[in-house]
Amino acid sequence: MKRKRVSLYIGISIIASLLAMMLVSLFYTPYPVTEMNRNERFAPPSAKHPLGTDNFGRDVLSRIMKGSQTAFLVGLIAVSVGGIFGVIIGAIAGYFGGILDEFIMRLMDAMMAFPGILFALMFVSIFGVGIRNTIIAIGIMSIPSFARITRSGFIQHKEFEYVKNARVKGVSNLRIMFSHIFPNVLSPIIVAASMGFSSAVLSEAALSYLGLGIQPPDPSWGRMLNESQSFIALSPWYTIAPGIFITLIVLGFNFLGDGIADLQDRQQ
Amino acid sequence: MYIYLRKLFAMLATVFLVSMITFITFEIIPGDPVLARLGVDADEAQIRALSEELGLDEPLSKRFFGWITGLFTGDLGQSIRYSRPVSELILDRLPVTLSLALISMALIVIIGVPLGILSARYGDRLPGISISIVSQIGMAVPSFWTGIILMYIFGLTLRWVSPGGYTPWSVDPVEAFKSLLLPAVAIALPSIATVTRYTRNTVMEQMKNNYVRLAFSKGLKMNAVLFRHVLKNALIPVITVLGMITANILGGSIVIEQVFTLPGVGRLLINAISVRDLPLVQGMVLYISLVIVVTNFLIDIVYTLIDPRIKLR
Amino acid sequence: MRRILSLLIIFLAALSVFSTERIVVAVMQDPDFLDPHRAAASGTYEMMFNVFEGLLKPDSKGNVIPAIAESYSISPDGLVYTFKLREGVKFHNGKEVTMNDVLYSLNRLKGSGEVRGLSSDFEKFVSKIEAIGDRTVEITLNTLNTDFLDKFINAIIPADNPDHERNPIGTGPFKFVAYQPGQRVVIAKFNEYWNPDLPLVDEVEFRIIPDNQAALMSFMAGEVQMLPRLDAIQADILMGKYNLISAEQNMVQLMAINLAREPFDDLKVRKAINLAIDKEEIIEIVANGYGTALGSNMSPIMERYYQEGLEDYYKTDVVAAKSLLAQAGYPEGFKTKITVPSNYQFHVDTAQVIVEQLKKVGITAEIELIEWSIWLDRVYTGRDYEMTIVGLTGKLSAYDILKRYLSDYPRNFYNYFNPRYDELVNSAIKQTDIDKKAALFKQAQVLLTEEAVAVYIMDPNFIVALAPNLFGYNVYPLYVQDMSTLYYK
Amino acid sequence: MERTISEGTLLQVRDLKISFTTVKGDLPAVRGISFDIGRNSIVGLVGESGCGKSVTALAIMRLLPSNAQLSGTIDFSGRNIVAMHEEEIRKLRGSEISMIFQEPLTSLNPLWKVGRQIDENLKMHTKMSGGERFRSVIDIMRDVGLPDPERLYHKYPHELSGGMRQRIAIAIAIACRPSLIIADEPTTALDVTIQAQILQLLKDINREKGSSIIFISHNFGIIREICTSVCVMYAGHLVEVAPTEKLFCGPEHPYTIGLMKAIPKIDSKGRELYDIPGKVPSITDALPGCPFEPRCEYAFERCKRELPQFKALGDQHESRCFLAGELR
Repeated sequence: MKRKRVSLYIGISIIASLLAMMLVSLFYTPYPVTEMNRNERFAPPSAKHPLGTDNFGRDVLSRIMKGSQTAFLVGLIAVSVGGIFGVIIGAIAGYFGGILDEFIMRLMDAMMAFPGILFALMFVSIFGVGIRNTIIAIGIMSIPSFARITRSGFIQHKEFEYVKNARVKGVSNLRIMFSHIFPNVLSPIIVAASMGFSSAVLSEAALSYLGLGIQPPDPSWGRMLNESQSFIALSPWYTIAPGIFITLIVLGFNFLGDGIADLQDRQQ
Repeated sequence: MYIYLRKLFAMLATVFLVSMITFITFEIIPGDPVLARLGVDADEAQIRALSEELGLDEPLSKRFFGWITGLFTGDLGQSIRYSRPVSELILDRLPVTLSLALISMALIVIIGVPLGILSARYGDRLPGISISIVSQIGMAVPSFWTGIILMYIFGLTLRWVSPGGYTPWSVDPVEAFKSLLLPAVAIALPSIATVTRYTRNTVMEQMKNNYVRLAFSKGLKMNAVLFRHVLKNALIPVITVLGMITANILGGSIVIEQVFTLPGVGRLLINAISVRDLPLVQGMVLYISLVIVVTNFLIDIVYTLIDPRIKLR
Repeated sequence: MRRILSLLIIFLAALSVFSTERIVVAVMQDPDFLDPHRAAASGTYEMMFNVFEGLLKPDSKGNVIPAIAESYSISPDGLVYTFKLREGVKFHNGKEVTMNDVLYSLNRLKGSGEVRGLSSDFEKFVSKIEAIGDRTVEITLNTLNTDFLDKFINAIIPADNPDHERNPIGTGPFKFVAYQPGQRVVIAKFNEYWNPDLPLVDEVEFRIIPDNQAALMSFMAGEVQMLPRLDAIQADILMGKYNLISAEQNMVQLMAINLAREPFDDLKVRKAINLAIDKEEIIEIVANGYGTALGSNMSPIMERYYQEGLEDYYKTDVVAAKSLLAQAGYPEGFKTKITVPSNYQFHVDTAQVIVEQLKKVGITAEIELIEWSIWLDRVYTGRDYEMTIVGLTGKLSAYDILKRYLSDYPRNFYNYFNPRYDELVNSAIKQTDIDKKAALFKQAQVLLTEEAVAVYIMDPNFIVALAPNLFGYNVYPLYVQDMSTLYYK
Repeated sequence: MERTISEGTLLQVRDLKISFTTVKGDLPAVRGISFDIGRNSIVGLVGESGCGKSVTALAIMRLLPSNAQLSGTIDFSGRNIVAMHEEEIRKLRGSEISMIFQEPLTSLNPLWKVGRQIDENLKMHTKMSGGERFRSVIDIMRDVGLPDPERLYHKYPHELSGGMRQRIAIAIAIACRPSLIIADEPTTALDVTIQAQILQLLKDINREKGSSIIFISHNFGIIREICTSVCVMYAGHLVEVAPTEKLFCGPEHPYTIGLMKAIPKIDSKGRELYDIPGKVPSITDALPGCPFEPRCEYAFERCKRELPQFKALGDQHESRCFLAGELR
């Protein structure tokens, strides 16, 4: 029993601290995020610069703080877009089955097969460049994974007694799907959500390579990780910092998700 | 038998759908393949010669159906960027991506599932907690970061594997496996963690069922109950995740091929997109959609094999 | 008996592996064409320079020296070029180079009948190509073009080769062995090369590694023995342990300003921008000091045609810049956008430094990253941009470098139309006297600087890292890796 | 009250206490019960749900969850099950003692053929070869009244009716000829006609195979139908033990009397149904005296303070009440 709450507490503490850092960064960062300093390039972590400086002499800590805004933005919006549509589509496919399920699943296969980068390029060329559209594109790209997981959960659960009883009592399909089956399928969806979160943050990095993500000099953890790669031998801390924070935020949401799922299981 | 026919038709429909979307996308996104190939220093005469040769000014529908008809004869057309048959380019690099995908999938199943069962069995005790924490971290670490670190440790410092060197299977299988192992681990790590968590959740759920108590009442040991009875029941949701993970592996290999300079399809795809090489992208999207559609089809089959209650619809 | 024989073969093969001296070179991109007349990308010439030769070929000083041709002469009026073919020059397929091959190659460039040529310069300037006997060829131009001599480095290829793309044959020190797209181009020693004492190694593999971090790791692990175009920051890592050679690479990195767009049509605004930008800071931060500041669209490595002193024409001066902006009607500065191709991190970093520098004079510049193909489409062809950063690779002929600003040049994406400039450059190309020609090109450069057509930033130095036991590397003033003089010691 | 072990007794439970340690403290599910199971007898364990009858059954099989605490002795042909190592009791499960559960649908593994689930028992505890086991499974299936066993062997649980599934469960239980079968409400989930067939089947098994059966139920009608003697449980205590007919004709403990009155009779049409006042105490209530005291008509001062001991009323009829034998 104790362990279940532990992962919840770890999750909450990590996310809370990162959220606090992000909120602080909205109006204060130790140094201006884009301020360069010629003679302090690649400075190792020190009291002045707790996480050292990058190849422009910019303070890495300030950029990490500012970057957390993008991480939360990209992660949460992408996962909610992908999650909401994915779960609805998956639920419909799994619950009703038949031709509808077949059609939806084929559509999902097509979306999965279509290279994400190509989709993002197309989406952005139609709806205009900008971080907002890129995030929505990333969200849409994660719909198939949510849909597939929800569908498999619904297929399994719709055979159970409690669903048959609800049907016999004349409960509407919608209520059965979302107030009866959905809570039971929540824990795999939460796992998918935390997986979706981490791939969203990383796709922003890949897309920023194509000029679609956050535009420099504004920082994003994905882009910092990308750019710091070539300085790994010279200033390893510049690579480690974004890597750790990406891991932390995903870890935080994983534990949070795990905790919620277990809490939810225990109530049954 | 009718079911299989319908499934086959559905699969072809998906592949057709994806190919059409790809064609339309290339109409929408700006960028001219001729200039993309020749670059800023191109001489006007050379640009003209290449444009005429490629015949890019034909209408979209004509080119699309030309491509489809070519499909039936196995001719995927000529790559704009490399002036070579697309099929030759893909087949040349398929072994890398396929073996990478297979090795990482094997790692995921061989390590992920048992770990999941163990962490379900020792749920609240130390081994259970430590496995789930490690799997959490595994899932969170960005795969290309693990790639770089693995490359750094095993490539440069320990010299077990030569970074950037890839020997094809035909030349030296052992060497080929060695050069594919590290990237496969980098791709597999996050998915191992996912499978571990999934297996743990579903196994714990299944343990609550009455047939488990019946199994114990027959005098079976814990392991026998776990592996002979519970595992099979817990596999269904896990297999769904494996289906999804195939897509991640294909996606993941794009990044990892870059970090480990492996001549796989992933890197070729990124390159082809940036130089607007439609025939090559088309060929690769075809290959990727076939892999995904076939994997999902296999998963549906495996569902019916495992659970007699589920009929192939 | 058969078993012993096969063992013997394996043994011999193994032995040869030890004795063959191989060099693996890391390159960034695939060649665009192996067919020399169709290849345009500088990355291709860098490799295939070792496989093909023209009547002439460039030397490491930037001059052109006889190759397939033994000697050449230019008529007093500069219109007729006469070449005398060298005896016993062989193609890689063992056949001797004949007059028929020379004519085939030159006509392929000029175009004959309704088949268009593959070189617009040959099409535009060459009126007649005539063989005199089987050892001399005469090429007549229709108008005077004193830089045309450099055009004769174009490859001479066998007339009877059915597929120049899949099976390229030339006369260079190395012969083509294999090309695996996205992986490697392999060339091997050509034993019957007309210059017997070259090349010095048996085989060269150009391995395609786009990711510079992965390339560095392969180099440090000994997988790769030569790393051209090293990233300036990575140079520090290798310093001391490997021998590094750096030099100007005749590339002009510039920030183009769209002269057809408000407010950049106003000279004062362009001058203010030039005054705001501190090139030394960019060189130090972005190129880690490996860069030479420029004043105009010419790199100092082109000694004869380079106009000195222009790099200090706009000494960084924030106060002067602000007053100029005020005079131009922008006392508070203005907002603008710098469009940069996303796959050139070097230019992206430069843009980030420039954004900070422009802030000091009140200009808030926003960076807009776009994908390379979109950049080529929208900026380079469509000229839909405000400011953009790009690097133009160097050419042997000054005319080829400066012709980009001519009013009638199809890709003049600066939108710079100045009859005075056209007159200077077009008359220079007609000038047979080298000194006069140089003077005219120099005046053209001064004009570009005075009119602040763009911000000419630097010639980012070319750095090559060589394995400790690899020697004999020559730096060329253009995008070329001459592998024939390299040897292990 | 000490009981000597006569050779006729298969299982002797002495002062069995079961409690569960939870976050909210220790919950006493069974508060010290003692009873005997005679060889090839069918003993009923009856009481309202929550009285601890199923927990007792699981205790005998040592299948309680890890947070359960056991004390007292369960003597099974000379060996104390409570003190046995896991390995020891595991060998007994399925061979000497087996169990039938209530839910036929979910108690069989949905992904295994029913035949193979019976076969697993034989595989575990016998040295039979594959062929022998197959023939033996077919025989057992025929013994439990399943039609066309050869075909049925390869069917999956969801392809069988409730009744047939319970017959499979019974086949599994009797596969190794156990000396004791614990049936935890085996017929509750079945309709009446099938219920009668299953009860008849269990009686035949008891008679022909000689296995004793502990039959757990809350339905007195079934208990009367099948059991040779009955133990009535209330709130973790045993309150009355008696041969079946004696219990139904002359119940001695107030709780049993109340239960008997509550059973609707055919001729009681129109009359209001009797219901025992109050409600079953929760597992966390401390019960110093007689657990039934709060709901007992005859309760008096002493009942509150002191837990009455069993009083023998002759012919193996005992009741745990101060007024035992004087009530009617």
